[in-house]
Amino acid sequence: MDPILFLLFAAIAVVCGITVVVQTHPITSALALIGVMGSLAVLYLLLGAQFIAAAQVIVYAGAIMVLFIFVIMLLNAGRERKTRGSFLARLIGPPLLVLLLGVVTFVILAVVPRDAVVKFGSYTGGTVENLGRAIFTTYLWPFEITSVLVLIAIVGAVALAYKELD
Amino acid sequence: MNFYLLAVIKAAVVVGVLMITLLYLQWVERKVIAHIQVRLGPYNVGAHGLLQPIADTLKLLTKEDLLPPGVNRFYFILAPFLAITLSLVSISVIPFGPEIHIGPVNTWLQLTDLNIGVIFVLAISSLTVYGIVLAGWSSNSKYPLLGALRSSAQMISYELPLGMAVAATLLLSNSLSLRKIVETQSAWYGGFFPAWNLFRMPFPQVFGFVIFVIAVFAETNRVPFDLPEAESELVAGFHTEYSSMKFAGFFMAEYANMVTVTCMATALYLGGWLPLWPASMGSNYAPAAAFALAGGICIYSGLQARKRDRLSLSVFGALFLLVAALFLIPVVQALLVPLFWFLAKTGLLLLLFIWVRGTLPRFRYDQLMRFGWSFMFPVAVANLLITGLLVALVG
Amino acid sequence: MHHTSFYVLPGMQHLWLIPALPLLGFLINGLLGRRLPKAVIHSIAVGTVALAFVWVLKTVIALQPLATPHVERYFDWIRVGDLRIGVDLAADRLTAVMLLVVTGVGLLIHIYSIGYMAHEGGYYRFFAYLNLFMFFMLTLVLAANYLLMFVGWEGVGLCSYLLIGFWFPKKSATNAANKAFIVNRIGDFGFTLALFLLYLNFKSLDFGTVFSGLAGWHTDTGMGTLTIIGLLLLVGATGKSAQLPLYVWLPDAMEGPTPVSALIHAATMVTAGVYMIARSAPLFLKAPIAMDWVAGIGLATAFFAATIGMVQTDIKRVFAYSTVSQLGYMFLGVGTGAFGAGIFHLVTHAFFKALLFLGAGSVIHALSGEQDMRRMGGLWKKTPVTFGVMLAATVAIAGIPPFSGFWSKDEILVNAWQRSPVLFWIGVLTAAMTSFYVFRALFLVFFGTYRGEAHAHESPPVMTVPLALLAVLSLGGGLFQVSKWLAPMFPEHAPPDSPLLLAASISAAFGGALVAFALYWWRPGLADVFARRLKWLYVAALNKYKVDEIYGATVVRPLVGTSREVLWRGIDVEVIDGLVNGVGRRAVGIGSLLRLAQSGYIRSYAAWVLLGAVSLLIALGLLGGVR
Amino acid sequence: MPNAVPLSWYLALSAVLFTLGVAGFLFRRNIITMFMSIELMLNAVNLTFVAFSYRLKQIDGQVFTFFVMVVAAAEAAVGLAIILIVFKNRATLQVDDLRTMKD
Repeated sequence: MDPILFLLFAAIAVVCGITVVVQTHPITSALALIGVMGSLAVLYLLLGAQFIAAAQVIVYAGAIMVLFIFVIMLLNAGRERKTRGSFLARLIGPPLLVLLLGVVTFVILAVVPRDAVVKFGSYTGGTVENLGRAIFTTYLWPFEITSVLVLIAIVGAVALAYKELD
Repeated sequence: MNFYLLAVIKAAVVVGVLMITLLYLQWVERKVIAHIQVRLGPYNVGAHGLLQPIADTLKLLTKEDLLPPGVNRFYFILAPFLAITLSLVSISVIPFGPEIHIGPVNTWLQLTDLNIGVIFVLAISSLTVYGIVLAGWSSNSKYPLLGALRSSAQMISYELPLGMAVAATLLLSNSLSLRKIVETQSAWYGGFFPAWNLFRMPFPQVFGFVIFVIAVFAETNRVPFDLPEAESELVAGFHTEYSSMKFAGFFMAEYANMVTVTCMATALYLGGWLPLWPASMGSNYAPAAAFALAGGICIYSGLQARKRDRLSLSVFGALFLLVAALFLIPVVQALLVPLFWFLAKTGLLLLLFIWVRGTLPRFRYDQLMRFGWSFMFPVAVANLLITGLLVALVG
Repeated sequence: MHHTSFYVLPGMQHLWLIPALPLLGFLINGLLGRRLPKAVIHSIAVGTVALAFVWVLKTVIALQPLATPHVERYFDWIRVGDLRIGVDLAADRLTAVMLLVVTGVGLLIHIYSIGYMAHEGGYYRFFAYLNLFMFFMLTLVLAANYLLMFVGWEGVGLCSYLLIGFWFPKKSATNAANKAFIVNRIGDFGFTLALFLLYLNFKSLDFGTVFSGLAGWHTDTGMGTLTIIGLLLLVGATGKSAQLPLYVWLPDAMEGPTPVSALIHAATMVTAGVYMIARSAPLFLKAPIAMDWVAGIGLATAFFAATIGMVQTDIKRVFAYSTVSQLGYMFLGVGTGAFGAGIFHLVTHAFFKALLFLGAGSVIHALSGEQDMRRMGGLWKKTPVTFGVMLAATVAIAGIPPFSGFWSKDEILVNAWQRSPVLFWIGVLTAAMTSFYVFRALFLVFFGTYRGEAHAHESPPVMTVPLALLAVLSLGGGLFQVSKWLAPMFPEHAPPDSPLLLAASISAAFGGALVAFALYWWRPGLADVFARRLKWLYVAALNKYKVDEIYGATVVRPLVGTSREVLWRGIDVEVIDGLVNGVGRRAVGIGSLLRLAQSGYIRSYAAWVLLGAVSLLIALGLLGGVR
Repeated sequence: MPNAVPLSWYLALSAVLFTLGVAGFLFRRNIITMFMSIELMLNAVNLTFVAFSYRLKQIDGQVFTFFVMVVAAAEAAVGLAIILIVFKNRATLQVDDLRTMKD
């Protein structure tokens, strides 16, 4: 059962990911990205991270991507023009990407032990209780500081938006 | 009995019931509003227009499914499906009743119980905005676009107070699984008063409940928050360009959302399937009594109704009495009483929705936003803080 | 590492509070003072010092009899290799004496300043500096190792600089401040070298460790090393305590407000050198040559400064040279192994010299800024209280029995006699001169006819009350048996006080007083006669033997010259600027090349980043960690 | 078919997604799409975090994912606001048009 689920959603994720990259229309990319996020959420469930899965949907799909779509709709962003800038990116981009993927895969294969397998349900530590405990004890300071960061982001966004308005 | 088979059966039952409910919810709404406005409402298609919904459905099915020029075909078609799917998904974690035993089978009256059920529902409801946004955007027409922007803004704004209110109940019930949340409300104060989260010590969630209800009114784009489809200014909002079955899709989605949120409210605040007073005080006979009463009323009003209604009303009366009798059978009682309570509570909430629609005028958009941000949100936060404080101190 | 954490000894006394309190005052006044009303400012400043004083009393009482040092380790300050410098405070009998003097006299002077500075600008600045000084001085005294002591040492130097230049609009004030600072730096250089040597030889700077380590030092080489260390410490001490040849900054330091002169340049800071030598007594006892140098320099300074003091006309300068001379006395004491006596004299001197300065301040205040004694006179009617306290201070410093100065000075002299009669007789002569110039000042200021025109008036009680208290201390200070109390710490060879010596010192005191009486009261004309007869000597002394000019010619000008010609014109302009400009030019050249890479396309930059990331990955993944 | 998935598959998946994200950033010309590519990379990294948290049976990885989400949210808010302004001033979303620093 596990491999089927994994392969299914991994396939969805990869296909959507490719769509994000190849599609020239922002909306399509955005929706494809939502697809990636959704399938990742399922994978998180398989990895026993229920809360993160839910948070993935709420935060990424429910909030961040909504923002993106808002902006796309607001600016009515159409298909992108074919501009011929950045010769360099097109020159060294592809080989580098291949190299990147190759190296990382190699490292993964080299480092991760063969016997390391993921079995659905064999680890269910990702409960809200555990996560909450970790966040409010071990990671209390980072958490608080993050709240400050978010506040700053809010203020910054509002300030910029005001300027955008008038 | 096979797990999958059981699951399939349960799913089939739930979806079937839900679909019928959706159909007849519209009928009920039309009737109730009609009577609020001193009209008869649907009357001619079947007795008291009971077949009206089916007629409507057939009409929508047979209408031409036209695709306006210049729309973004893919998303235009995707949108309604997205909407209805998302609105149906979250019903799967709603607990309709306790564990029941039919012969060898022991099962819960619930499709599945996630230990993050509440968050799951919130997550899904945070996605419902996409259906609307896509519909509005892909229609490539200004009213839908405005309607979509409005409704999504509105949904996002009201999701915060919603989440806050829900969080407060979680503090009381100390779990995210809807089933457990209901079970934690099963106590009785003084042996007779229900310990639902609505009345739960140390801090009864009265405010939370009110906030929740108002917020879901906005979430479901219902009156008085139905600006997205404010016909006076936006024609029909995001689904202006839609027709036939796709339009029906949005329609169903809206009602499905209503059902879902009322079920949520029931489970979170009104003790789900738990009775209003303990079984020791004969709450098991409440359904029988209720149906008997309804049957009595029907027959009585049938007796001095006009000729045409005389028959139908008394037939209904008879049916109700039959159901009442059914509820007196111990086995059936054991199975259906919790279900009765759940549906009764949900039904009352749905009636509230309809009643409000028949009563209140529509907000202006800025009023809506100001209300959401500068009243609902602070109150919800305060409610959450007080609850947390009291739970920490007392609990 | 028990002492890495703030751990509590049995009977923790929280010594850290003592310096911490004035620091608090400094922070409050320094940060907020500009906005605070004067009342708040001085109540904070005085309050913190008063609390510190109370805490000192409590601690000293609690630690009775304080036979062994009470050390409190708070946390590690420096920890490099085997070098460990902790922020450790220690209290023993010597510290207790110093603490009482510093906080006690400091408190009185703080109170006095309220009146004295009432009409000055920068009120909060003044009190902030004073508090800061108290903090550093107490750190210096309480430190349990040489480096922490050095911190206080430098800190008080800084505060002295700030306060001398308190009226910075006056050029002379800033010059004096710079002079004090620079001269002190020379001394500190010696101190620093001493610290290095100490660490090299003892692998630690803790007093305890160093002194216990001394036990193993008998060999001549060891003696040599110790002598060098002692001499270097002495250099530091001469700087801080204004001894020959580095005394020149102290007279100029009188540019600062009078309370500063009293607190820093009479009672406390300048005695730091004496304290430091007494603190290092075990080391000096093993380095007799260094001891002799201490005694010699002390005596020379005492005599030399006294001669200058006899002819000065600026009242504050008189007392400044008197301070130098008295400090010389203390050096003589500690140099002759009479550490107890030296500290004893330090204490009494703190009393009467602070009193002298404050009294002088009161006079100056009364005459609204007049400092020249030739333009004073007959003030005893106008300012009776001031006159009374000045009289008390005078008899105390002049060594008239039974007042405080007599006892401490007598002890030092007796010990000097032990070492050699020569020291003794010079000391007696100095004592006579001391008595002479203080009485001269007294007569010039308070008797005869008033020669100025400013309208004199008595100072407010906020100034006179501290004066009165100090007067009591100056008169009765001899009752404190300081040297007896310190006896357990130092191998005190309490010598028999022979009547001859007693008579000598007493007669010296009265002799000086009589001469002054004769020259400035009985026959005022005589002074000028003497001055004309011994013109060369008089002029030389009046011009302070032109020491400043000599230093200027021999040290300062060459230094400035070389700096300007070689360092500035040569190295700075040619080499450094050349280098900098060269680098700049190169940068421009390289930049013009790099500019080609700046296409302005974000995605190109991203590509570069990717290139870097991938190469890094390859480096890490293939060459590095994996397998 | 074994009823378990090698951990390396998850990591490989995240590697693929990450590479896709980089590719998107390199080859797309629309600021918003590039921004979304960044989000894609973040998600890929999150996957590795969660996978390792599974492997080590420790919650910390998920905590990091949580933080990454928060930061991503903040970043999206500000970034999109900036994009709005850029569009307001330049009336374009094409990155290649935005090179005033160069000329």
